[in-house]
Amino acid sequence: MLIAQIKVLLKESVLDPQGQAVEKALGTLGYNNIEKVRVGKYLEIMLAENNREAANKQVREMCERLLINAVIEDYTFTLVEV
Amino acid sequence: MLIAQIKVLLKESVLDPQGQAVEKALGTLGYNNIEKVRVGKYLEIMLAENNREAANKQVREMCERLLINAVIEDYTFTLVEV
Amino acid sequence: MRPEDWRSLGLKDEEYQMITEILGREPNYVELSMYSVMWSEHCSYKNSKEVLRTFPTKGDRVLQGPGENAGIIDIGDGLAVCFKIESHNHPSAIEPYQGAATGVGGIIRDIFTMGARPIASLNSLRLGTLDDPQVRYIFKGVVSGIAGYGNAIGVPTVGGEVYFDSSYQGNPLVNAMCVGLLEVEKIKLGRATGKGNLVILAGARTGRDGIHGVTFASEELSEAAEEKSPEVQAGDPFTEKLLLEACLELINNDDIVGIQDLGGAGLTCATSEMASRGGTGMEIELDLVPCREEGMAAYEIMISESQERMLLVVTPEKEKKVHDTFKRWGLISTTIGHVTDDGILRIRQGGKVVAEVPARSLAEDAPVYCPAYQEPTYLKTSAALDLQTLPDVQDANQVLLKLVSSPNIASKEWIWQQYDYMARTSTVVAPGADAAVLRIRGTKKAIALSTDCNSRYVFLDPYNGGKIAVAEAARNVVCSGGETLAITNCLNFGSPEKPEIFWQFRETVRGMSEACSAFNTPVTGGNVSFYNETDGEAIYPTPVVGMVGLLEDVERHCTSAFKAAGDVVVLLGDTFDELGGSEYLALIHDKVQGQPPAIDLEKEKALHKTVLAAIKQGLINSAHDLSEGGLAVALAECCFTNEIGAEIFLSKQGLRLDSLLFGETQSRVLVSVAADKLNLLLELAAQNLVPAYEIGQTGGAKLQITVDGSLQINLPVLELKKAWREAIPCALK
Amino acid sequence: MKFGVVVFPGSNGDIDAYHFIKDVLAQPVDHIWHQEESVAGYDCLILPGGSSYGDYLRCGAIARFSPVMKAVKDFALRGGLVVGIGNGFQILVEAGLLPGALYRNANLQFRCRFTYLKVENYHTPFTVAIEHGRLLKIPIAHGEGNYYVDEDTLQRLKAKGQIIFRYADEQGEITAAANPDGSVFNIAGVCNENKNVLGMMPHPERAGEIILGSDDGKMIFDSLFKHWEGSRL
Ligand SMILES: Nc1ncnc2c1ncn2[C@@H]1O[C@H](COP(=O)(O)OP(=O)(O)O)[C@@H](O)[C@H]1O
Ligand SMILES: [Mg+2]
Repeated sequence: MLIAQIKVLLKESVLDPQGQAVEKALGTLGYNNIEKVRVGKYLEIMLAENNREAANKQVREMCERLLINAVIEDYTFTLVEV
Repeated sequence: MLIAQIKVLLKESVLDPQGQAVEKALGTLGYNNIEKVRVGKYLEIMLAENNREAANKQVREMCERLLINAVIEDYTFTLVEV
Repeated sequence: MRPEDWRSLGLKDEEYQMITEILGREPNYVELSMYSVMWSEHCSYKNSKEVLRTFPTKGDRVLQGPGENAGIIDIGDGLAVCFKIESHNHPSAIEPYQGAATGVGGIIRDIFTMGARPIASLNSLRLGTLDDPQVRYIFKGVVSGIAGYGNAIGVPTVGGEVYFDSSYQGNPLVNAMCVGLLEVEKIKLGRATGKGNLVILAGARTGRDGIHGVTFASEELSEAAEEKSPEVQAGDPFTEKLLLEACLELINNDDIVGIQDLGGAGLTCATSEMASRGGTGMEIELDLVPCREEGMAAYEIMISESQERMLLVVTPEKEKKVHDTFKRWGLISTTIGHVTDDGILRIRQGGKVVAEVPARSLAEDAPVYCPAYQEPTYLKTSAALDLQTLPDVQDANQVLLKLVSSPNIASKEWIWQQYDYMARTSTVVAPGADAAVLRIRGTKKAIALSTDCNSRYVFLDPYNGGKIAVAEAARNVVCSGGETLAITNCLNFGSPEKPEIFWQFRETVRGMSEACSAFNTPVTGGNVSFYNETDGEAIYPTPVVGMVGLLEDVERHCTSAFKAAGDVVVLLGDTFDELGGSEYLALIHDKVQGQPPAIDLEKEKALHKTVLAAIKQGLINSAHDLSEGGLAVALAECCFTNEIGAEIFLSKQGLRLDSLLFGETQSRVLVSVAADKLNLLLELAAQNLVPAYEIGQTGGAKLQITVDGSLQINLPVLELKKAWREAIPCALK
Repeated sequence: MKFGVVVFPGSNGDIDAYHFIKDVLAQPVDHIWHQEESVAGYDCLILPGGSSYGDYLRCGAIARFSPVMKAVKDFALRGGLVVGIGNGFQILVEAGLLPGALYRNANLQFRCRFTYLKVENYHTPFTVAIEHGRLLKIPIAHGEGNYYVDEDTLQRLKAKGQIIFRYADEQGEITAAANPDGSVFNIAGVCNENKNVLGMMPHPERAGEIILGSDDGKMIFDSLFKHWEGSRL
């Protein structure tokens, strides 16, 4: 069994209003060392699959077909054994 | 400079309708080895801070004060140097 | 069983005794859990039942009064309106978004359970003051939770109310109301009848939601419970939308015998209530219940409060069709048992009977208490307000600006612009008016909806405050052109075990009942929420009234906005020196004191009659009731929508200036009328013995109020409007 | 002109679109269940507003895999008229039938209110009957209507006349304050290069009767009728 941990963020070129809002809120709370905040999505997908290569390929495919929108989002993922 | 990469998921026992919907959708797309999908939030916070210990403490505090609601969410994070 | 076992489940020793008498033996843990949730105040109304019985509940139009999942009233044309309000206060305090969202989801289920299609939602909110970051967090979360659920499911949120007061600082109130429409013939009841009929559970899987809540902090369990922190219910509007469509389809096709949603006390409540109402019993097989987590214990499955589930009773012939329908809507449905004729609710798990109790004893036989009551001591001091010691207004402009920027009076647009109030394309009068108006497609009719309660009045005088809550809701409906039909209500109070609180409760209900009788608006249902306290300090008693009215002709609806320059402004109703409990007194003089304004129900009725007739006859161009902030604020509000000013001339006639401008005397409505119809209006008022005062004219870009020759208020409408519109968004920045 | 309103699980604007076409426009209309594999016999398809699949993951992301979407795609590629409203627009974008992406409103809140739309191109099946210079008063109701395209695509959309509606103020000025969701270039509606597929966040079916505040939404459909009559000559 493998878990794909997928991190999705808006592309750098796309305005991230949530990130900005959190950045501002943290500032208000007195944290003054915050350089930048980005807010995105995190998915964990548990796969009945032991072959890392196959899993790699499948996760990439699932991301591109459904999980992310390539017009605005970038993603990275890691596979963790369970 | 450190980047805190924060992964937030709903607690195991809290209903995750998004995760369920994605799980079902992946099934419909023909992926039949999907055991479970969970959908949460991902945040990247860039800190003007080099001391890992201080950063650790700060991130934990920010999570608990603002970023997550401990009643329904769990989080983990890692610090990455830039 | 040891005393700790039942006590930790919230059962009293005598209650445990009653259970052993009912069963003729000691209950096991599953049974004890079932009794504890069904006999909790929330499900059994054991403390409030006797008092609630005093509400008038009958009327020509009442098709379903209290006792079912929601009330139903006849609106003619073979159609009926189904409605109910419910609280979700404590969940919203812990997790504002999910708490409010599941509150909306729960009340929507109560409506479609009856066979009605939900057509509108309203919400009544009470929060602490906005200078507290925690309050801002709760406020934002609650509003987005209501929006998140209601918008996704496609039920427009068309109105509501919100007040900010420190009495709610630690204990916000979130009351959600839903209104549905149905054909009179299609009413469905939550009844399990017919031995051998099947019991089907449909919708979401059952999880551990809401189990380790307040009633379930048992001592032995607490170690385990700490590891599994208390479980919050999360809403899934998508599943609910599918469930709604599937259930309405089944009801429309007459495929089911009975149906009930699963809410508080989950499966225990739905099975025992349905069996009890049907005079039957049920056998349920827990191994068949689809669970979200593995290894759920019997008591957990029986009391789980997982959302988006329905229980149906169907004949064996229809079983397949029912399952097929759910499947087509992408939902799980499972036959989990059958109806019996022995009146026993029998629960099996793993081949063993794990609970076996009379269904009726759970649903109906909870003890009924008549808690002690005693007039609160605070009333002795709060009533004393010596107007002599209170300086009268110096700068009325400043006071008016301050009042319109008070979050209690300021525009609530920040809230309702987040709600999809236009879904279903029937919203004729949107939020921002006195009452929302929704047309009923296929007829000329419309319904008017309003929720109201000034809890400061109720605090200062529960009896009169209760009356005023009903009267104000009625007045709002009337100002929209609606004839008042019936109410639902949500009674939010502190602990009923405190005599002073219970006194508030009794007095409030007495006042409300009188008003309901006077207006012929029976109570068709509602909800009681006790124990709203923080650190032993109760909230203001808050009996929220949800009023439903009917317009025979949707074209004859009315709004509060001035429509044209040159209209005559007429004030209906007299004004007295009544500043007690007013927003003015609280905001400018920092006092919550005095007697709230008096209310004469006969005068109020005469006013309603006059305003309704004037709207129906097309005499008036606008109507707006006077509430918080009094005459000056009401005038300002009439100016805002179309940015039309007014020039007003008043005379003190022995009143204080602040009473005249900002006092909250009841039974007053401000109307605007074209000059050529003025006489007709005045005649109509005279016929009904309603005092009518011509006080000025609409027009210009300013609101000017001259009192006995001296210009007291002189402000550009735009300046006032800006202050009014920006107050809440600014407070949230 | 025969309309089909596609119903996805979770759709709720289907009821409003259906009512609008049937009762206000007095045209024949059917619901089309998301599992249908054919859309034969329809002259125009409406992808309605409102929360298909609960708007989970991304609005429109899951609905676009519904069986019916293959037929919708074929229909569109053959030049059939398709209008996506709100969630329908999101589905068309996710399905690649329209350029760009729609994401979270810049103000992070759901917005329900009337907007004023400036028509950018009168030479499309959706706008031919609209009086030049006329602003359309049509409401929005969305939380994820923030339209995004990169700079190159924006230039291409402009050059090809694919931008159909832009948010303006009541006077017709394109201002930041009139932009309810942060959309690039105040874009409220776009069409494909071929001009037979329109996606718009505002809801014309909610602006069909004066009693609801506006009947400007009819103008888009009047255009469709005019275009359709013309194309049949
Ligand atoms: N929580 C809310 N949800 C929806 N609409 C609200 C809410 N609070 C206030 N409103 C709307 O704002 C308007 C003004 O509310 P309020 O000041 O309470 O009116 P009134 O004094 O006439 O009862 C009403 O139309 C009401 O429906
Ligand atoms: Mg009012």
